[in-house]
Amino acid sequence: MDKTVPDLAAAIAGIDDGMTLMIGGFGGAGAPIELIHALIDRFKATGRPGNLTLINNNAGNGRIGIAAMIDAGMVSKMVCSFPRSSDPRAFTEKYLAGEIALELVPQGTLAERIRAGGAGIPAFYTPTSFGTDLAAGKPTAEFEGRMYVEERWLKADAALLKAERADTMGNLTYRKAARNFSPLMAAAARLTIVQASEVVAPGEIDPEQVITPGIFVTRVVVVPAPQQEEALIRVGAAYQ
Amino acid sequence: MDKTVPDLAAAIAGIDDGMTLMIGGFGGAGAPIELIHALIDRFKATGRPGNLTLINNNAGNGRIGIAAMIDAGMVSKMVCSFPRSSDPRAFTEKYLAGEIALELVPQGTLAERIRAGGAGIPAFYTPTSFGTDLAAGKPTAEFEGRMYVEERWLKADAALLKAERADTMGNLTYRKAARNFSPLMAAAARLTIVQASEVVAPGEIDPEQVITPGIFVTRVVVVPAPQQEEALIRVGAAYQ
Amino acid sequence: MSKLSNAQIAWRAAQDIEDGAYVNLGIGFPEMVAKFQPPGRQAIFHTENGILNFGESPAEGEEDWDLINAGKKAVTLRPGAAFFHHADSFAMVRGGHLDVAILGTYEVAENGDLANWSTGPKGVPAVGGAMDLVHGAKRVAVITDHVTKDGRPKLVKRCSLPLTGVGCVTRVYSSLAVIDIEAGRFVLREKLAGMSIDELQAVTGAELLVTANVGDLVTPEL
Amino acid sequence: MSKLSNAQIAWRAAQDIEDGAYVNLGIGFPEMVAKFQPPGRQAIFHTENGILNFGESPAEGEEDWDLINAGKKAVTLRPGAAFFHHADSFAMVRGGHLDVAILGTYEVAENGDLANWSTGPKGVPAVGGAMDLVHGAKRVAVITDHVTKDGRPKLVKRCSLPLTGVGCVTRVYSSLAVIDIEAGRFVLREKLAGMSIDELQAVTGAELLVTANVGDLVTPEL
Repeated sequence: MDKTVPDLAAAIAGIDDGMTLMIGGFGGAGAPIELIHALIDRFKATGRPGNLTLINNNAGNGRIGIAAMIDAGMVSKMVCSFPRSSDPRAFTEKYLAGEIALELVPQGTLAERIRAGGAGIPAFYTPTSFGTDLAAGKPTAEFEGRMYVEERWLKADAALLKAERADTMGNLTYRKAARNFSPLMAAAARLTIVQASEVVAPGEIDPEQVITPGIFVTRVVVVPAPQQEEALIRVGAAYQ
Repeated sequence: MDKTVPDLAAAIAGIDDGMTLMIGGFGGAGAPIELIHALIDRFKATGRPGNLTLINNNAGNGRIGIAAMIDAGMVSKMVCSFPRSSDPRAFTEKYLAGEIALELVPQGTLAERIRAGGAGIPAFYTPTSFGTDLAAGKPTAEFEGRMYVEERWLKADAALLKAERADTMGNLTYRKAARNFSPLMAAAARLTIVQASEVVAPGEIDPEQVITPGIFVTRVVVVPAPQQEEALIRVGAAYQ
Repeated sequence: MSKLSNAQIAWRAAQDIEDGAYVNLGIGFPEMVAKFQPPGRQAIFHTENGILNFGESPAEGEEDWDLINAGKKAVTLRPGAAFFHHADSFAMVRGGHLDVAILGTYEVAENGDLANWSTGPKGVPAVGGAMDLVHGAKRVAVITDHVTKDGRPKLVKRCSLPLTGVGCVTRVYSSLAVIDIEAGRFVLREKLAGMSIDELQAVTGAELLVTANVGDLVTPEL
Repeated sequence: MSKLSNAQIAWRAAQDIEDGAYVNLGIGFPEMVAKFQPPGRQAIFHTENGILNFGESPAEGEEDWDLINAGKKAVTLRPGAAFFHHADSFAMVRGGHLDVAILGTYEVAENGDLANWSTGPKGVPAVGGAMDLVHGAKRVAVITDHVTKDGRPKLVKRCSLPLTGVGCVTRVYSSLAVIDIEAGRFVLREKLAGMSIDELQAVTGAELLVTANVGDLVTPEL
């Protein structure tokens, strides 16, 4: 079994119009910049994939990564908790012009809905958002004297993730707080695509230190010195 | 901050009659034998704690650990998925005599209910057990054309757990498959009591390799060469 | 009437497991399937208590009792193994991440219902991970003798014993035949060459749908 | 009218954080609370994006952008830190494992309702972890100016802005007073010494319950 693919283009094969994509990362930590930019390259060359729904904590920053996807016109909807950043103009402009939809989800509910998608839990109850506008229209129920909101699982056609180390069977580790949503998204997507800084042989990651077991991973591509979104934004980078 | 306590008696302080206890381990892997036996010692000396509800995957094996608690008459109810073992007589005799109650829970539902207890999720839906006797009386609901059973969280007054390594702030690692239910139980109990083979200073466990963060742990006691339940059973050990 | 040995049933089931498949084998008889992986294929075995990619039992005396499978047998690790906690383990099961689960059974019905955890109200009930495993795996297969020890059909119209799961089984590997469950019917795929369809039907508790493509169920001597 | 500076409000809030408490500080102004831990006490700080026990910001140029807090600021680790994924992080929040959450606010009502995420339908809405943080922490406190920039009360009878959470706040540290929320009432605990209760009531949007034990709100110059 070898889940590695030779290049970024092979990694993103099969991502097509109208799909829902989960994209790892919280701010710049864990953002799979190279995978995202490969998808933009394909869109610019072929006009696909467009009309995408993206699931991420944020809605892009500056003119790279998710923001560059939005600028390119690939994204029709964002599902996120915080569509703001130091430079949110890509999303903000399209949102205020009515050209992109937004499903705003509290951050913990977003994480739990993704976790539920991967774990085969179609719905769960959370105290979060009870009595607020974000619970409007959702079923509620009382348990042990307290009110809760019913939330549904989130799944995706594909997930784009950034890992630190992968083995060829898809077992993953992450770097520091770049972990964030990625282990959850790996389980919640039909096609889980990972860029890793290093790919090693099976057995070279201690089985007790695997964060994402390979069962959740479809493809691995090595990107030896990945770009860091926050560092790119601080130098004013744009991907066009 | 130092969560270590000097000895087993101090570790189990506050566990009292009628409490619900989660006990880590799957079979012998992860069973906190020394903590359990300290509790039996206290019961024999003082008559407390009795009338306990225990949550564990199994219901004791041989004449040590949970089986010895049952033999001693400390346990009024077991919540478990598989009350059988190579030598299940402690539970079997009391159960068939009507002296101990049983709540039988499918193993994955047991794990998820404990996880929900720690995560503040009062209820969730699972396909497991739908249409079976174990779903009798439980609410059901349809999501996306499939039927699911509503299950409630499980919480406990205390958890008794076995870790491999702890730091004084309560960050934990486990040994191999001795991990099983313990990270879930650590979060679902009000009082989380851990025996660890080794206790180290904060910083000596790599932050990326912590399995149970210290926020979930109340007390740590070092038990340098812990007994392994399965090994004890194979030599016919009894704790009386 | 000749029939397959347990090892031959396990062998036949093993032939359908693809290279690289993630597989959970139930406790007991189903564990035998692991021995018969075809050359050049390697499945990755999952056990409920938190291991992916475990291997064979260690030699006696070499056991590490913190390294066990769901049946509490000592196992070993293969390169590329991973440990995880019980909630993550059953996320793999319930979340549809396993390719195949192979279980034993008391009864299996033509509507896919499975009864394999309880023989009734006597004694101490125990379910373990069976009710979870029947949900989520892309293929849920059972391996079983075609009939009980006293000759009654185990493949039935409706289960009489307490259910493990509703409409969950997709394929049955029995001592006499390979049968798919499709649209609430037993569809015969393979049968022992020495047995007529009428003979097979006579020991089966529900009607067999026979298509043009019934193959011979052939296994090595084991 | 004299009032506390933001640093003084943060200082006052910090005095109530016990040694060893697990604490989440909201993005922005609440982050300042960390600077004022009393000598001999050390709280453990949680950030939504998956770190326990992070420390101060690194020197400029020393940032590691994979080591950030929920506000996307670079942080450092203290000994005994741990990383975890987002679902585990919010299990800590929602599951009641944090001792204290300290948040900023637009409005806080006498019934404990909090409004701190949206000033209305204009612009791009963003909620982040605020709605989760108000549930679960054993104490949910807000730090805030007592009135808005144009002098209207921020402590009100009922919130007029979209709610973050219902009945969730237990204590308010304002620029003028420390006020508990108990049984749907603002209970005055401390006020600036130079201010009368009538003066304080005049800038508060709901009735203050005054018990015998109102203390002086005293802070160092900061």
